[in-house]
Amino acid sequence: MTWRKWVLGLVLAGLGFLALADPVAERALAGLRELMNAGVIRPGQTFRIMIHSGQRGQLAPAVEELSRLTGLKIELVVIGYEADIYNKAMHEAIVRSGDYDLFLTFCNWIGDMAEAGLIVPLDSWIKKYDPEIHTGPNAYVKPLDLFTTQYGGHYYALGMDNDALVLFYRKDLLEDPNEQAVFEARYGRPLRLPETWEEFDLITEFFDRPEQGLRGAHLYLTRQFAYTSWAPRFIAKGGIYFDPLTMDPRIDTPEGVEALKEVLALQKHMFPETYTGDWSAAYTFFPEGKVFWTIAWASLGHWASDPETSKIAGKVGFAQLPGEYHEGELYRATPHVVGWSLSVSRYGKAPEAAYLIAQWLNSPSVSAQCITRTGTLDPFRLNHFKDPNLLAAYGPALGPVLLLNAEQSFPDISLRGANEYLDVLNLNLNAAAAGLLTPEEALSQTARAWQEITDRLGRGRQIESWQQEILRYPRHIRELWVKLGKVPPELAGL
Amino acid sequence: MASVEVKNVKKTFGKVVALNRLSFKIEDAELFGLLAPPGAGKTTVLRIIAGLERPEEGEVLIGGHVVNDVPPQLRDVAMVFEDVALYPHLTGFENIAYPLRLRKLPRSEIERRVKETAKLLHVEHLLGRKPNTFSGGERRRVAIARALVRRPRVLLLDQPFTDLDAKIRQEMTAELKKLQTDVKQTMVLATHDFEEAMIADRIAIMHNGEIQQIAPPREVYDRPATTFVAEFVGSPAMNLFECRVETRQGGTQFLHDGFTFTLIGRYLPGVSKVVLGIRPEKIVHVEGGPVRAQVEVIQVLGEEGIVDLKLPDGTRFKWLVGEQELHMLDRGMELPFVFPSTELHFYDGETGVRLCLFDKGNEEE
Amino acid sequence: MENKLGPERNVLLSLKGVHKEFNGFVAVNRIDLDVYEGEFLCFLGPSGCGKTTTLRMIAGLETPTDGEIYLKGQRITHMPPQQRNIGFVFQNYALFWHMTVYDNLAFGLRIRRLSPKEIDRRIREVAERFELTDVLRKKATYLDLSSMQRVALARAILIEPYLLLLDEPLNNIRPGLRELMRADLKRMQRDLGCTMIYVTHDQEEAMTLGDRILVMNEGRVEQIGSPLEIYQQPVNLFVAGFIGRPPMNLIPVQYEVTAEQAWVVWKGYRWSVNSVKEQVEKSKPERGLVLGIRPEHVRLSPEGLGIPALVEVVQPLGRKDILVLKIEDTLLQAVVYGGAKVREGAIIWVEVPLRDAHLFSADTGRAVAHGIG
Amino acid sequence: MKMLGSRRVGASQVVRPKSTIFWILRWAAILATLAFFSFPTVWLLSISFKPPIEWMAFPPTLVPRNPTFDNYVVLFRPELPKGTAGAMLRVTEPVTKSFVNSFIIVPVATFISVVCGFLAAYAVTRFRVGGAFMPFFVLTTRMFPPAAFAVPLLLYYRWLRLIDTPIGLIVIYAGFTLAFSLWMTKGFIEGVPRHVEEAAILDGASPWRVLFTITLPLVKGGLAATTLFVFILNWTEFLYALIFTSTRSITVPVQLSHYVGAVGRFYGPQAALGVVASIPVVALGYMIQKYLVTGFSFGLLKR
Amino acid sequence: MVCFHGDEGALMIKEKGKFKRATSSIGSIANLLNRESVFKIMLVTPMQLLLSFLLVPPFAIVIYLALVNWQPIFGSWTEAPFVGVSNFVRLFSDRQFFWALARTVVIVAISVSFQFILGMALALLFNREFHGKKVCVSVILYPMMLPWVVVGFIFYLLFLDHGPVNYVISSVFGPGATVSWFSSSVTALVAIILADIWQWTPFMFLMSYSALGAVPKELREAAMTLGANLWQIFRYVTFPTIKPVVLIALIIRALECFKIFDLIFIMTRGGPGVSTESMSLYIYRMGFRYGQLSFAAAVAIVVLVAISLVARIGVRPLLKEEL
Repeated sequence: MTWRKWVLGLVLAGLGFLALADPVAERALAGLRELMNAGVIRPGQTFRIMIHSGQRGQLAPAVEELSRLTGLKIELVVIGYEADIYNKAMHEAIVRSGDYDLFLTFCNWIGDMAEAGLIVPLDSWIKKYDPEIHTGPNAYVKPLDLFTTQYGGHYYALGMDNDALVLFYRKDLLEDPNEQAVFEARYGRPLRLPETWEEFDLITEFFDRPEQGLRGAHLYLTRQFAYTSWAPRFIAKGGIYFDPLTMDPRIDTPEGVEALKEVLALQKHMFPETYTGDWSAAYTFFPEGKVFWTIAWASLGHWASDPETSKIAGKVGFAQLPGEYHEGELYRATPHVVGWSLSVSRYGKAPEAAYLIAQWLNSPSVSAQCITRTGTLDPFRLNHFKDPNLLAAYGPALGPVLLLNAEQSFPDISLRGANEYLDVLNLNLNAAAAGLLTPEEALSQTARAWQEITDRLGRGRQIESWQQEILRYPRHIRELWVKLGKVPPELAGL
Repeated sequence: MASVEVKNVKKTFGKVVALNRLSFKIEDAELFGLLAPPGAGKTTVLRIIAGLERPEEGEVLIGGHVVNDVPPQLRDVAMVFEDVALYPHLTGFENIAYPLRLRKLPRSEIERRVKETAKLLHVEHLLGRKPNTFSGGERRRVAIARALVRRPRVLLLDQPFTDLDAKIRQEMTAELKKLQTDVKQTMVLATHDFEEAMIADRIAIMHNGEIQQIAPPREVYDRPATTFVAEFVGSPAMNLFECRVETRQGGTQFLHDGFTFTLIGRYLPGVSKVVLGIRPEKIVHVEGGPVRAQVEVIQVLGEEGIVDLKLPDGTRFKWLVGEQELHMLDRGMELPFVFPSTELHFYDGETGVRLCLFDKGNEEE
Repeated sequence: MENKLGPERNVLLSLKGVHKEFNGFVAVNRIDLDVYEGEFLCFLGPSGCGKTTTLRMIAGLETPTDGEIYLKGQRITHMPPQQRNIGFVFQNYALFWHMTVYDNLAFGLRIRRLSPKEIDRRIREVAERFELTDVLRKKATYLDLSSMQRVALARAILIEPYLLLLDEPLNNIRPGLRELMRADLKRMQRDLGCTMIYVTHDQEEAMTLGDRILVMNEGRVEQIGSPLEIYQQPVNLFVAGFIGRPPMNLIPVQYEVTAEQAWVVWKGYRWSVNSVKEQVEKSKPERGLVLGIRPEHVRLSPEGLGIPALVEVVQPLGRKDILVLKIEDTLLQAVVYGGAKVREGAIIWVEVPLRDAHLFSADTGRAVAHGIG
Repeated sequence: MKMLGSRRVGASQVVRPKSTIFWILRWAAILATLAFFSFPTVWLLSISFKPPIEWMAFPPTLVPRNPTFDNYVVLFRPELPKGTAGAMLRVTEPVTKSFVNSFIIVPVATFISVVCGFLAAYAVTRFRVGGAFMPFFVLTTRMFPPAAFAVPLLLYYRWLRLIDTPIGLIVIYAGFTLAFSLWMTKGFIEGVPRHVEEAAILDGASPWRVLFTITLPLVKGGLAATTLFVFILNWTEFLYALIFTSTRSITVPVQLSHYVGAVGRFYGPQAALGVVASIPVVALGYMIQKYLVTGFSFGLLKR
Repeated sequence: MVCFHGDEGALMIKEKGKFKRATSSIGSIANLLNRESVFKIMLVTPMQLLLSFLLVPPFAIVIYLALVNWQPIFGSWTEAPFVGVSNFVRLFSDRQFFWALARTVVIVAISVSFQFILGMALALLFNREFHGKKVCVSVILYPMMLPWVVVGFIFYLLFLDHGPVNYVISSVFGPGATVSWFSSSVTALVAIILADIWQWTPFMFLMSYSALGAVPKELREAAMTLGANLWQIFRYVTFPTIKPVVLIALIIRALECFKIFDLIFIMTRGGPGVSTESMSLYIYRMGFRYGQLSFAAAVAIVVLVAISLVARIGVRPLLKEEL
């Protein structure tokens, strides 16, 4: 009798400690226990989470811990190519095998997944278990909550990532007085962190020294992510993907073509892997010191700052992406690309339990632990930026930059059919990068394909969704659009 | 042992009539020869008796019972195929024992019978080996042993000695004859080599799916029933001449482009065209003979020789001569010959059927 | 074109000590041979005796390990077959089965770049002779064996070779037809007057076809001679046993000399060999002799005369019967003509006419004497 | 008689030295061939033994400077190696499961395919069942592009709840290799003399007995070749496996694609997995090499 | 003397007694299993079951799918709207489809003809005995047995910008001559085709080699004695003889190569752009990446019909001739 009390006491103390540390995780565990008591789930039951191979290292220990805590068997199912996750998830929509309980996917796919009936809205559960998700010191970094959790006015996912891109540069080179002097002599302006893309291009050119084994930049022009190099320039120039009223594509506009030409002009200062390889090429070249700067996800900072994986640890600088001046005002646009988020399968054994698992993983403390480990998930909650371990891993300088970037980040296309829209865009940009299409052709072909997709999916509904989506763009972008007459003020939500 | 009867059996392959209402009866314990050129349907007959083919019409009787609907497994007929068809993966012993094993005989019994049969066919030394190590003759023996070991009601031999070389063939044929006398087994021997068939008790000669003659071998040789048989049986083959016949006072005149002669006192009533046959060994070279021919080619066969002769009209025929005469011959010589009347064979010019000579012509009256 | 046998004729081909080994196995053992123009020479021997290898060396399809080959006095030992102009008819005819008969025939001529007109003329001419006119447009695959043989022959002849080599061309043909084709071949050779070397393992074929026969065994030449020579005076046991069907009966006998009389003794029977005593003595007869008697020479004799024998098998062949006789434990074959009325199981009496018998040394196998007494 | 070839006989003796040049050329060609066919795999092997620092080293070296077995170890124990490689490789998962799956799915599918194919080939060869149409039809199944056929199959399988089950893949594999099973065994069965079977029938054996005691032992070698060839086809199949598996029954090629597509450039472990995945099939391939010739000629060479 | 059940009754199934006992194992033949007609059917039944299980329902489904407009994001596929042939209309106005088709045909044409030439040349090279031939043949044959995915990966490694191929090029022609292989349609296709050639030349080699081995030596010798030189022998005798086998090999390779997926999937994923996308990848992208299963079904039907036609026109007469 007495030791039972002791054990109970210890458990309660442990839980109390957790509860103190993280009420979100505590509530998730309590919820799971309740469901178990209610017989909805039983100990030893298997829950499967579809993840990308890049996240296994981050999530595996957490999942093991949760299994230990709950007695459930939680498994990670690893998919090799990130694009395949969409296929696999959509298979599940068709197949309804019930094999998966949670999907960790690109946040812009939740629209498709929700429309396919694959995932369930989480509103009621969020209300029940995590009402203060968007408030308090542990809240999501704004405006990521909009990008990674919602579709059509409902919560469909819990964000697990912050994928606002960051400019990584070689601090040692940029701040080298010799270089600065030479630069100034050559271009008649100081060498500093660029404000505009024009400056960016000049510095790239300056530091491109193939004979020294150093290339100017590494910007993604790959089959999967080519748009990430084009979109920030396009948006910053005031471009908009679709006409808010007609849903006609607006990418083959002068802004779009100009943006693409700028990017393509940089190709001569980059390795061909920018468009022949995959996204991991940047994760290879930059830490090896082979490129001067690159624009990538925050996790690259993590890799590049880790002496174990990097030759340039300690020499990495972090910065905002450049922008464009409009009437004397600098407009920066940072793409938020990917943004892994957890959604709950409709066909799983116990969606509510699955939600709770997701909430536990997503909770401030657990997610901080996960992100501290090397992988592709990056800090997305405010508390992450105060977590000493995490900051140590990323280096103290990254945090503020990341927050800054996130603030002005804009989302990927997240409409119904987002995957197809983006893939078509990517493959045409990639083709343009390979010289197979001229910039004009690439964009106009994309535009044609987009029209066709829109028609197939139903123009009316798409217009409605797009108008919703416009509201997710950062305020200064919307202002720019209104200023340039791209969006009627009443639709800009200003 | 059993008798076999084939009644009105018809078989066609596509449009080709392989067997045209064939009938014959094989007596119990008889060695029956089925002689025909390749492709004449011998194998089909055997396969129909064995049950491997179904006749379209007609009946097959074994031991007096109609077996048309009895599957081959139940007919208890054994067959030695042209290509031997030993089971290549089994040893000599297992090959011979296979039919016995199927009948679930006791082990000791199987062993006894296999040994016994192997001894009979002189293949004891092959029992432990696989067929690919056997010589051609050995394969035949084992195949026959396998067929005999269960004492089938009928043993069918389909050209069992074809591809053996001449020496072994002759040996095996002689042995088969001896075996048959010893075991008194109903056997059907199909072959296209008349020398092989001659060991049979009776021979049936087939041509174009029909039977031309059924008779003991000597009779087949001495009195071939049709021109086909006449040409087919014997080596070198019988010489055949197409002649016009004119019945004359006191005899029959044979008119050939190359010769003309008259048989006195013998008549062939009712025909105007005959085929005259004479075996090469029966031709006699006599000064003043009515048939004159030129020596074309001389082929020496040791003790005797085959001489190709050419009649004035270009017709060629063969003459078999002994050693002595051979020496006197040379190419290009022209010699007179006589066809002895007792050795002549006559066939209807239209149908090829053997004709009888009469001592008295009908027209004489 | 009439050819006469005789040494006055020109030597067309000669082999000088030609030797061939395959990985240490001696296939052809130092053969010397002259082939005369217009001759029909048969290579006879059991399979594997080296006759085909010899033929292939003559054609240039194999290179001799040693020795030289001369064609028309020119050394051709290492000349490739393309340049020798020697025709070859293969055992399986080696027709180009994807071509028509016409194309088969034209092959060699087209290689020689003759004008199509000339090719056509020659083919028509040869086709006429070989009775192939009707099948010229047929694919070679669909021919019957006898036509195939004729095509193969015609194809070889069309290139007008110095020498025509034939490798068992009648092997696959059924007995009746074989005799016809044999005669055709012989006649044709006579008419064309071409020189032919013909390889066969069938002694009857060799006997009927060859002007001369070369008997080979285990890579060696056993005997060269005219068919009758080889039949009547075989030089050794091998040739004796190989020539003649059914084969010669070979009976081991003892040699005894009593009071100036020489005898061979077998199972209590004895035959005088006085007439050939000299030759016999030379062959060291104490090691034993072999008496050879051809079945066709074994005579039936009236009851009580000669040797009693049990008739084991009567194998009728039409005009003659082969008897398998058992004398004590020895089997003896005899050929009787004219349908003798002999029954199986009967006892008959036979005699062995020594005039036709042969004697061989049991030791060396060499012939000692042909015809005794 | 005019001799056409006389001008040729007059030609000079064959020049022997020519053959020496031929000899050298021939061996040069043979060596080049060997190099062409072996280099890519040698490179794979080389990478699989290189530590991470050498994977992308330029200029590349054929022989690893610091050979290591780590790449192989991590395939089965990803948590084991420490250091840089270890850190990068933590994101991979052990390949054991996929090997277990492949070793269940592939043999079973192969067995079913060969049994069905063999029986059908026997019927086709001996009884002309289905005439000329059936074997041809079966061959056309081999021509369906998997990507095209997977579309309806996915819905069908979903209805049958066969997706991501070993049985589902087994049926697909067995079905789509049937063509090879049928055609290859057909070639071998045609090589069995009909008379041998008929002899057994006359000896009193039932059809099944003939099939199992006579025909089967005779085509044993060919059947082994077919089995192993189908095994190779199934072992290497990728697209169906990619589409029809997700968690439980992924096969080796799919696992391989996960590695190839995984985060970072894990060339070492990827190469190691490539090597490991190839070993069973290449080993089996050598066992059947002598039968491959007859098997692939579909019996066409016997005429 | 050996003798059993040799009496007359042995033939009569209806008769009881001795016969039945003596052949008890055979007696059961009378029942269904061993009757020839039943036996025949039982032989093909497993295959028919398997194939009809696998093929029939999907064929029904694919036709249904092609006639409706359905994507997973539209909800249940059974309620999808019927659209008639509009999927086909869209297909025939889709340039990417035709490009993919043309590209695949080009890949097949180049790849297979190189395989044919190389395979034939190798077969001729190895068509005589020499020491170590067996080992050489083994080395040539093994690429055929590797998983496609592995082959794709190997060639991906070889053709990387910093891979051995570029290293060889740069050390021979200088650093400027290196090619970024996967950066353009043509060079990427070259790499893919090279991989395919590498993997499947052994197959052509195997077929040609075994066919050559089966050509009777006498045919070539006959041509020799007729005066033909080596080229003439090959051109007029050897090649026509092995043509049927080579044709079959070519057709098999062409049909298999038409399905090419794994190599491209691993090496380029169809990129850059869609410039290396084969038919299979196109279908995969449309059907599985974009979820346009209806459209993919229409493509599938067109491809299946086209291939069956090609097979019927190209393969069947050949097979028939050989059967």
